[in-house]
Amino acid sequence: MSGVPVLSLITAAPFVGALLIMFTARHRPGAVRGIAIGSTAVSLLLSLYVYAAYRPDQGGFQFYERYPLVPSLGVAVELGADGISILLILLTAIIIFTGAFASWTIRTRDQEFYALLLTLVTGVFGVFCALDLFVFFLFYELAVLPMYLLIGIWGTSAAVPPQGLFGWTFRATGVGSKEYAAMKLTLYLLLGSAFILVGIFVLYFQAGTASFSLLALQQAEFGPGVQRWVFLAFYVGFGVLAGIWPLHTWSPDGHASAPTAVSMLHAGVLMKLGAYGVVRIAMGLLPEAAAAWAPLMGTIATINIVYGALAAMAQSDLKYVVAYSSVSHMGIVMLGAATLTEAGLNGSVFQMFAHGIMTGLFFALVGLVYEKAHTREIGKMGGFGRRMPGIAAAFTLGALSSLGLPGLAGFVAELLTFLGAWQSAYRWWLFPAVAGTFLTAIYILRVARRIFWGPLAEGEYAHLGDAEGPEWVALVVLSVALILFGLAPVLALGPVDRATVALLDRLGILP
Amino acid sequence: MSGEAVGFVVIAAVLLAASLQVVISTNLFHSVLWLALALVTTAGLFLLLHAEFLAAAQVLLYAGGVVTIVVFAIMLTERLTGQTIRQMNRGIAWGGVVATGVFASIAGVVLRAPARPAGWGAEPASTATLGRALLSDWVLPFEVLSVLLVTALLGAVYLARTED
Amino acid sequence: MLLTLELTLAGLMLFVFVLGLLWGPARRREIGAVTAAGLAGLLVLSFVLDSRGPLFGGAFVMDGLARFFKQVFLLATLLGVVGGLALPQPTFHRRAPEYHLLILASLLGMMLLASARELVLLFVAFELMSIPLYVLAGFLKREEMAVEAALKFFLVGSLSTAVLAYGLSFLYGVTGSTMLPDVVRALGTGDPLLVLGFVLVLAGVGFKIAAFPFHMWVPDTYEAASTPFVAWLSVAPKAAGFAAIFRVFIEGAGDRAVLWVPLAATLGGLTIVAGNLMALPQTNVKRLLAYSGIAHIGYMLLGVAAVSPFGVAVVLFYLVAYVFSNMGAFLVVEVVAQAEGSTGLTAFRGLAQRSPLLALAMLLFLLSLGGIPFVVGFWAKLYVFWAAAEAGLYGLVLLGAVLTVVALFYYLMIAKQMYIDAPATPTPLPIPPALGLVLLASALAVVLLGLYPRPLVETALRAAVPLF
Amino acid sequence: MTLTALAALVVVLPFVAAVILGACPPLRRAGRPAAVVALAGSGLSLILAVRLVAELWGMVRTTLALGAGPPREVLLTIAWLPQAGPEPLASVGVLVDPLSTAMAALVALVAFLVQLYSLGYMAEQRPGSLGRYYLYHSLFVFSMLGLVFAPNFVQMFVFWELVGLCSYLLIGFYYQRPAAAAAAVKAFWVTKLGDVGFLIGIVLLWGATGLFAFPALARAVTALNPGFLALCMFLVYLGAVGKSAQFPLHVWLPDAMEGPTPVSALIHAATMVAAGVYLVERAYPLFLAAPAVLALMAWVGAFTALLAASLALVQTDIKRVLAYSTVSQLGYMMAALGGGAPLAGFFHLLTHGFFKALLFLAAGAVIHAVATNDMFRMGRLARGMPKTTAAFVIGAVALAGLPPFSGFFSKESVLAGVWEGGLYVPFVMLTLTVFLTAFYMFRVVFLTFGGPRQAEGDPHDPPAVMLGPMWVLTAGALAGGVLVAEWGGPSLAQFVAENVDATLPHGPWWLTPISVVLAVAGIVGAWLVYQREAVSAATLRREFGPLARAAERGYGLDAAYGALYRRVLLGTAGVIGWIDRYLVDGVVNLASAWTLRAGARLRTMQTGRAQDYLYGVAVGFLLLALLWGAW
Amino acid sequence: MLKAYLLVAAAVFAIGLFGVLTRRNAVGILLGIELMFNAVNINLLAFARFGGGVAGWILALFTIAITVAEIAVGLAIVIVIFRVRRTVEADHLTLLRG
Repeated sequence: MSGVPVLSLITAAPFVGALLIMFTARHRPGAVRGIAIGSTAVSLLLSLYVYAAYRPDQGGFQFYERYPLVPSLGVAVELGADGISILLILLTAIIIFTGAFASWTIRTRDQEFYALLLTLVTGVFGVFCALDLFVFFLFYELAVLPMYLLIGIWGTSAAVPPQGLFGWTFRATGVGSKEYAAMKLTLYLLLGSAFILVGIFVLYFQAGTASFSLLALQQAEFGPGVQRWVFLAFYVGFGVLAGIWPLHTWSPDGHASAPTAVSMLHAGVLMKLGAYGVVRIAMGLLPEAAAAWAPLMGTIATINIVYGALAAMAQSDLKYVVAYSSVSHMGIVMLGAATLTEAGLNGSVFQMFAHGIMTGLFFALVGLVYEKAHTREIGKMGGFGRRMPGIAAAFTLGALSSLGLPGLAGFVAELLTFLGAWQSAYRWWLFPAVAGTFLTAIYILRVARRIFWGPLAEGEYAHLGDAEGPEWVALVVLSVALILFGLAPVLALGPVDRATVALLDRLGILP
Repeated sequence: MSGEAVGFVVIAAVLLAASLQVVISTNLFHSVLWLALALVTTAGLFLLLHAEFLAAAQVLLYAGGVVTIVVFAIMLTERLTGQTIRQMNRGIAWGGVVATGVFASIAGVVLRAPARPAGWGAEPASTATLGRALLSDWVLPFEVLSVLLVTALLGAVYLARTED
Repeated sequence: MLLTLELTLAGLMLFVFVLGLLWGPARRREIGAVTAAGLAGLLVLSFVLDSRGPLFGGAFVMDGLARFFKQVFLLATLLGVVGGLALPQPTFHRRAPEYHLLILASLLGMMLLASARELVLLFVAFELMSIPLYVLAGFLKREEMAVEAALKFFLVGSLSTAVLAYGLSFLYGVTGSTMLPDVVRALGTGDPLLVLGFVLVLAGVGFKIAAFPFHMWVPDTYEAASTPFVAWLSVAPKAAGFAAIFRVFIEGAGDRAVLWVPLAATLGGLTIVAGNLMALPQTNVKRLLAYSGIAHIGYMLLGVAAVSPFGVAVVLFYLVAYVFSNMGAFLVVEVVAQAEGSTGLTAFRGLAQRSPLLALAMLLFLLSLGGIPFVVGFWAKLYVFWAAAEAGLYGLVLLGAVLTVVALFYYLMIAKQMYIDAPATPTPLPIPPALGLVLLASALAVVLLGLYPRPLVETALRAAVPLF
Repeated sequence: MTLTALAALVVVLPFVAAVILGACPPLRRAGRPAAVVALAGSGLSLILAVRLVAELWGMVRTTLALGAGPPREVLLTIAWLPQAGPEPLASVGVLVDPLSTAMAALVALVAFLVQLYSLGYMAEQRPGSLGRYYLYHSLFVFSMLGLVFAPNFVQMFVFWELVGLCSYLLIGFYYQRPAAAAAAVKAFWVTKLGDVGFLIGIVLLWGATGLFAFPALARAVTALNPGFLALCMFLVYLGAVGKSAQFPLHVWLPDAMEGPTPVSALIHAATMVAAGVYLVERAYPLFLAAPAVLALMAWVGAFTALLAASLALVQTDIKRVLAYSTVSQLGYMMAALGGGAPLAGFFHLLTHGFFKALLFLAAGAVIHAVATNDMFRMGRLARGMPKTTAAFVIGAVALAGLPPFSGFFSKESVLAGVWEGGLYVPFVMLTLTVFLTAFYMFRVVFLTFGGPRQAEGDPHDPPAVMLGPMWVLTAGALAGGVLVAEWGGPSLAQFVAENVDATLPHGPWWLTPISVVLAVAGIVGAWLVYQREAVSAATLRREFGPLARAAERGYGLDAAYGALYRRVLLGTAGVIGWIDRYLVDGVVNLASAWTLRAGARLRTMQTGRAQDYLYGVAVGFLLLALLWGAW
Repeated sequence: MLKAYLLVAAAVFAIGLFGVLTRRNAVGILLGIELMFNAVNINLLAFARFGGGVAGWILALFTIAITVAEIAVGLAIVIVIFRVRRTVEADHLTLLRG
C-alpha cells in the first residue's frame, strides 16, 4: 500500500462524500446519512491504517506526497504526516465519524448540512496533512468558513439570552443569537487567518527559497527581528482559533450556538488546529522567537486555564459550561507547548487529542440532552440519570477525563504538561495549572450532579429517554477512545515523542 | 515693459475679474454673460500667444456655441418654471479654502519649476502646420473625436427629446 | 492589421445604427441580440488575432497588455449586453439602438484607451468612453433617481475630466511632446511641474476607477441606474482606468515608478478602509456592492503600488476575477429585483430555499468578492497581497487582510439573508434565460479559475512583463 | 508462578470483572449474575492474595534465617509514558513486598466479605442498580489493589484517584437523594484538594530527581536539599490528609455515610481511607528525611483523633458516629507514623480494618432491620438480634482497646510509639481520646442494643449471607493479637517490619494500665449515662453546653467550607464570568460596534449633494499633492 | 513669461473650482467647469508658445471640442432633470445618499 496516496485519500474522501450528497441525495435522508458515514468511515479506516503503518523508529514525515500546483511561485500540494499529525488526523477521523452519527436527527435541509460538514472536515484533514504553508492556509480557510452557515442555519440561540446592561448595550450586534455567534466566530477566525497570511508571506520572502514548503523553510535562517514579529503574528492568528485569552470569546458563543456535530468538530478538532499551527509552524519555523515568546505564551496559557475554569463555573447554560471548559483545557495545550520541554510538548499534543475526544463526547451528550429535554439551562434540569443512564455514564466519563482523572486520557496530558511546566524556565506555571484541574473538578461535577443526580421532576420530564440507535455510536466510540488512550497512552505517545524530540532538536533545547 | 506685457496684464486682469464674476454672480444669466467675456478675453490671450486659429475657434465654438446652448438651456428651464433662476453660493468658506489650497499647490509648483532649458522647442507653429498635423500624425484621434461628437450628439438628443 | 478590432467595432456600431433606422419599434429589441452576437464575434476575433506593433509613430500600440485589456472589455461588455437583454422596462426595447450604440461607443473608447500611447488619443479615448456613460446612467430618463444619479455622475466626471486635462497639459508642456514614452522618460529630470501633471492625471483617473475620495458618484449611480448596465459600469470603465494608469504611470517608467508607491499605497489603503466601512451599514444590495467595489479598487491599487511586473499582472488577474464576480453578483441582484421589485437586502430572504442554484451562484460570487479560497477572488486578493508583500508593504497587507474580514461581514449578511432566514414565499424565482446564461457562465468561470488559476496568471504575467 | 505475576493477577482479576460488567450491559442489568461475576473476581483475587502472603512469608522466614535483607521483588515491565532515551518516563507494574502483600490481603479479604454481605444488604435494589453497584465494587477493588502494589508515585497517584472515583460513585449510589449527591461531590472535592498538593509534590520530587519509583527515590533522597524535600513531602502529605480525612480536610468522611453501609465498611473504614496512611508508609524513607513533616503529621494526627472523638460524642446517626470514629482512628495511625512508629501505625491500620468493617457491617444489619440511622429511635435490639449485638459489641470492645482484643494491641503500640517519639502533647491527646473512644462507642452500644427504649417493629438478625462475613470479621477483631504474637516464627508484625525497618514499640510500663483504665472508665461512664441513666444525658449536655453545641455543628468547619465555596469560589467565578461577558467580550463587541458606527458615520459623508461629491475630487487632488509634497 | 501664463491659468482653474464647489445650481457648476477647461487651454497654448510646438494647439483644439460635447450632454441631463424634478438646484437632488 506504499504507493497509494493515503493522505490525499483521507483528505478527499469527505469532500467526495459532500459532492455525492449534493448531487445524488436530494430529498433522500437515508442516502445522505449513508454517504456521509461511508465517506467518513473511509477516512477513519485510512487514518487508522496510517496510524498503524507509521514507523516511529524512523520518525519524520511519512506518507509523503507532492503535486506541483503553481510551480513558478513555489506552491505545491505537499502532504506528509509525522507523529503529531497522525494523531490529530486520527482524532479528526474519529470525531467526524461520530459526528455524522450525532447529527442523525437533523431534519431540516439535511443534505446541505452534511455536505457542508464534510467540506469542513476536508479542510481540517488538509491542514493536518499539509506540509506546504500555502496549501495549509487554503485548507485552513476551508475549515473555517462553512462554519458560518452551519451555525447560522442549524444552530440554536443561547438558552439564556444576555439581559440587562449588556444585552442593551450590544443589542445592535444581535448578541446572544445564533447569527451573532456565527458571524463572530467566522470573522474572528478569519481575522486570525489574516495575521497568519501575513506571517506566511513574510517567511516566504525572507527565506528567499521561493517555496512555501515547510521542509524548505525549516532550512532557512530568519533574523531575530523577523522571527519575533512573525511569531507574534502566528501566535495571534493561530491563537484565536486555539482560544487563547483574551481572544477566546468567539468560542463560547460559537460552540454554544452550533449544532451538535459542529460543536463537536469545532471544539474537538478546530481549536486543535490553532494549537497545531502554533506548534508546527510558529515554533517549528521560528525557534528563537519561540524561546523569546514562551514566557508570554505560557503565562497566557495559565490565565486560560484558571480563567476558563472560573468562567465555566459562572455559566448557567450547559453548552456554555462545556465551551468555557474548552477554553480552559486549551490552556493546557498551550502551556505544554510553551514549556519547550519534551514532557510538556508531549503533554500538549496529547491534550489536543484527549481534549478533542473528550469535548467531542461532551458536545454529543449536550446535544442529546438538549434534544430530549429541550433545554440547556442547568437550573431547569435534575435527576436525568434515572431516565438516561447511558448518557449520564458517558457524561460522567467525560467529566472525569476533563478533571484529569487518571485512567482517562485527560490525565496523561495534564501530568505531562505539569511535569514540563516544572521543568521549564518558569516553574510557577505549575501552580495555576494544577489549580485549574481542581477548579475543573468543581464546576464539572457540580454540573453533572445538577443534571443527572437528585430527584427527577416527573411531570415535566416524564418523556425523557436514553440515547437510542445511532446516537450510541458517538457515545460508545468516544468513551472507549477516552479509556483506551487513558490506560495505554503509550499508544499515542510513541510516535508523538519522536516528533516532539525532533522539534526540540530544532529549537536547540534537547535534554 | 513691453507692449505684449502690458497687454497680458490687462487681459489677464479682465479675465480673472470676469471669471470671478462667473462664479459669484447671483444671477445665472449674468454669470453666463460673464463667462462669455472670460472666454473672449481668453481668446485675447491666445492672440498674445500667437495662436490665431485657436483664438478664432475659442470665440466661435466657445463664446458662440457654448454660451448659446447655455443660454438656451436657461431660457428653457426658466420658461418652464416661469421665474428667474437666482443662484446662490453655499459653503463659501470651505470652497474658498479648498480652491485657494489647490491654487497654492499648483502655483507653488509652477514657481518652483526650473527654467526651461535653452533652445527648448524652437519651432514656431502656424495654422497650416496645425492643419497638416491634424490630418497626419493626429488623424486617429481626429477620427475618434468625430465618433465622440456623434455619440455625444446622439446621447444629448436622446435625453433631451420628449416624445417617449 | 493592428486596428482590426477597433475598426470592426466601429463597423458594428454603424450596423447597429443602420438597423436602428431600418427596423421598426417592434424589432428593435432584437438589436441587443445582434450587438451581443457582434461582441461575441469580436471576442473570438480578439483571441484569434495576435498582431502586435505600434501605429501612427507609436501613438497607438497593440501589445500584450492592450490585448488583455481589450479582451476584458469585450468580455465584460458581452456579459453586460446579454444581461441587459432581460431588462423589462419598455425604454430598453424601444430605444435599444441608442442604448447599444452608446455602450459600443464607450467600449470603443476603452479599447482605444488600452492602446493609447499618446496624450491626445488618450484624452479623446477617455472622453469617448466617459460621455456615453453619463447618458447611459440617465437612460431611464423618466426616473427621478436615475437622472439625479446621471447628473451627479456627469458633474463629478466633468470636473475630473478638467483635472485630467489640466494634468495632461503639464505633461505635454514640460516635455513638449504628447508621446507618452517621451513624457515618462522626462520623469528622470525630476521636474516638479511634470510630477504635478502626473498627480493631476492620477486624480482624474482616480475618478474613473472610483478610488477614495473620488468615488462619491459610485454608490448613487449604481443604485439608480439599470442593473445590467451598472454591472458593466462597475467593471469595464474601471479596467480602462487601470489601463490608463499602467500606460501613463508604469509603462517605461522603470525605477522611476517608485515615485508612485506612496501615492498608490495611500490611495489604496484609504480606499480599502473607506469602501469596506461604508459598505457595512448598507441595506440596498446594489449600493452595498458599489461600496464593496470601491474597496476592491483599493485592493487593486495595492497591486499598482507594488510597481512590479507581478503587481501589474496581479491587477490584471484581479480585474478578470472582478469582472466575473462582480457582474455575476449584480446580475443576481437583477434577477431578484425583477422578481421581488426590490434591491433591498431583505429581498434575498430565503433565496436558498426558493432557488438554490441562484443562491449558490450568488454565494460563489460573494465568496469570490470576499476572497475565500477555491473561488477566483481568493487568488486575486492573495496575489495582490503577495505583490504588496514582495514590495515590502507588509503594513498595507495586514490592513487589507484585516479589512477583508470587515468585508466578509457584509457579504455574509447577504449570505445570511439567502441561507439562514426563512423565505416569505416559497416559490422559486423566475430567471430570464439571458440572465441565467450569463450567471451560469460567470459562476463557472469563478469556480474554474478558482480551482485552476494558473493559465490566467501566466497570461497576465506575459502581458505585464513588457511594461518594465 | 512468580510473586510478581501472582500480584499482577491479584490486581487484574477484579479489573476483568469490572470490564465484563462494564462492557456487557445485559449482564450488568441482570443484577445477581453481575454480583456473581464481581464476587468471582474478588474471591479469586483473595485466594491469590492469601497464596501470595503464604509464599512471601516463606521467603521471609528463609531470608531471616539467612540474615539477608528483606525480600523485595519489583516488576516493571510496561512503559506507560515513553520519552527519548533508554528509560521510559513512567511505568506501571507491581511492587511486591511484605507491606504491600499484607495490605493487599486485608483489602481482598474485606472486599470479598463486604461484597458477600452486600448480596443480602442490597437485595432489595433493582437488578440494574445492583449490577451498577457491583461494577463499582469491582472497579474499587481493582483500584485499591493497584494502589497497594504501586511501585512508583505515578501509579500510586493513578489508583489513588481511581479509588477516589469509586468512593465518589458509591457515595452517590443513591444519586436521587440530594444529600447523597451532595456528599459524593463534597467527598470528591475535598479529597481532590489534598490531591492537588500530592500531585504537585510528585512533580516537584520528579523535577529534582527525575524519578518516580519508591525504591529509587529512597536511594536518591540523601542528595536532596532538606528544605526542598520537606516541601515536597509536605505536599505529598497533603494528599494523605485529604484521603485519610485528617483535620482540616476530614469533613467529607461523615457525609460520605450517605452511601450504602457496606460501602462505608469497605471504603470509608477499612481500606480507602487508610490509603493515606499506606502512602506515608510507602514513602516512609522519604518522610524520614523530612522530620518536620513527620512532627506535623503527629500533631495533626493526634489533634484529629481528639477532635473527631469529641464530634463522635454528639452524633445521633449511628453511621456518623462510626465515621467520626474512623477519622479519629486514622488520626491515631498518622500520629504513630509521625511519631516514628510506622509499624505501629500499619498494625493499627490492619486491626482497625477488621473491627471497623465489622462495626459497619453490624450497624448495617441494624439499619437494615430498623430502617433508620437514628440511634434515638433504636433500643433494646439485643433481644431481637442477639448475633448482631454480639458482633457489634466485640467490635466496640476492640475499638475501645480492651485486651485481649486486637485493638488493644495496636492502640498500645501507637501510644507507645508516640511516647517514644518524644511527642508528649500528642500523646496526652491520644490518651484522652482513649477514654472518649470507649465512651462514644458504648454510648452507641447502649442506645442501640440496650437502654430503656424499645425500637419500633420487630427487628431480627440478618440472613446468613450477611452474618457470615460478620463472623469472619469478628474472628479477626478477636484474634488480632495474633498479628503480634510470636508463635515459633516471625509474627506478621515482623513480616511487615522487614519493609519499614522498624520494630513495634512497647512503651513504658504504665502505659497499659492507664489506657485500660481509661477505656473501662469510658465504658462505665456510657453505661451510667445511657443504660442506667444515672446521669442524664441532657444534664451532661448542659454542662458542656457551648462545646456540645459547637461539636454538633462540627465546630463550624462545614459552614466555613461552605462559605468559602459559595462566597469566595463561586463569587470569584461570578466576577470572572462578568468580566468575560462585559469586559473581554465587551471589547470585542465594542470593536465591532465601533466598526459599524464608523461605517455609519463615514456614510454621512455621502450627503447626496453633488457639490460635496465634487469636493471629493478637489480634496482628493489636494491629498495627493500633499502626499507628494510630504514625500 | 511662461510662468505668468501658467499662474493666470492656475488662478482661473482655482476660480472655476471655487464655482464648482460653491454653486447651488447645476448650470452654475457647469460654468465653473467651463472655466477650468479654459484654464487648461491657456496652459496648453502657453506651453505651445514657449516651445512646445504644434502638439499643444492640437490638444487645445481637442479640449475645446470635447468640452463642447460634454456641455451638450450635460445640458441635456440638466433639461431632463428639470423635466422630472422641476429643479436644477443640486442641493435639492439628494434622493440618493448614504
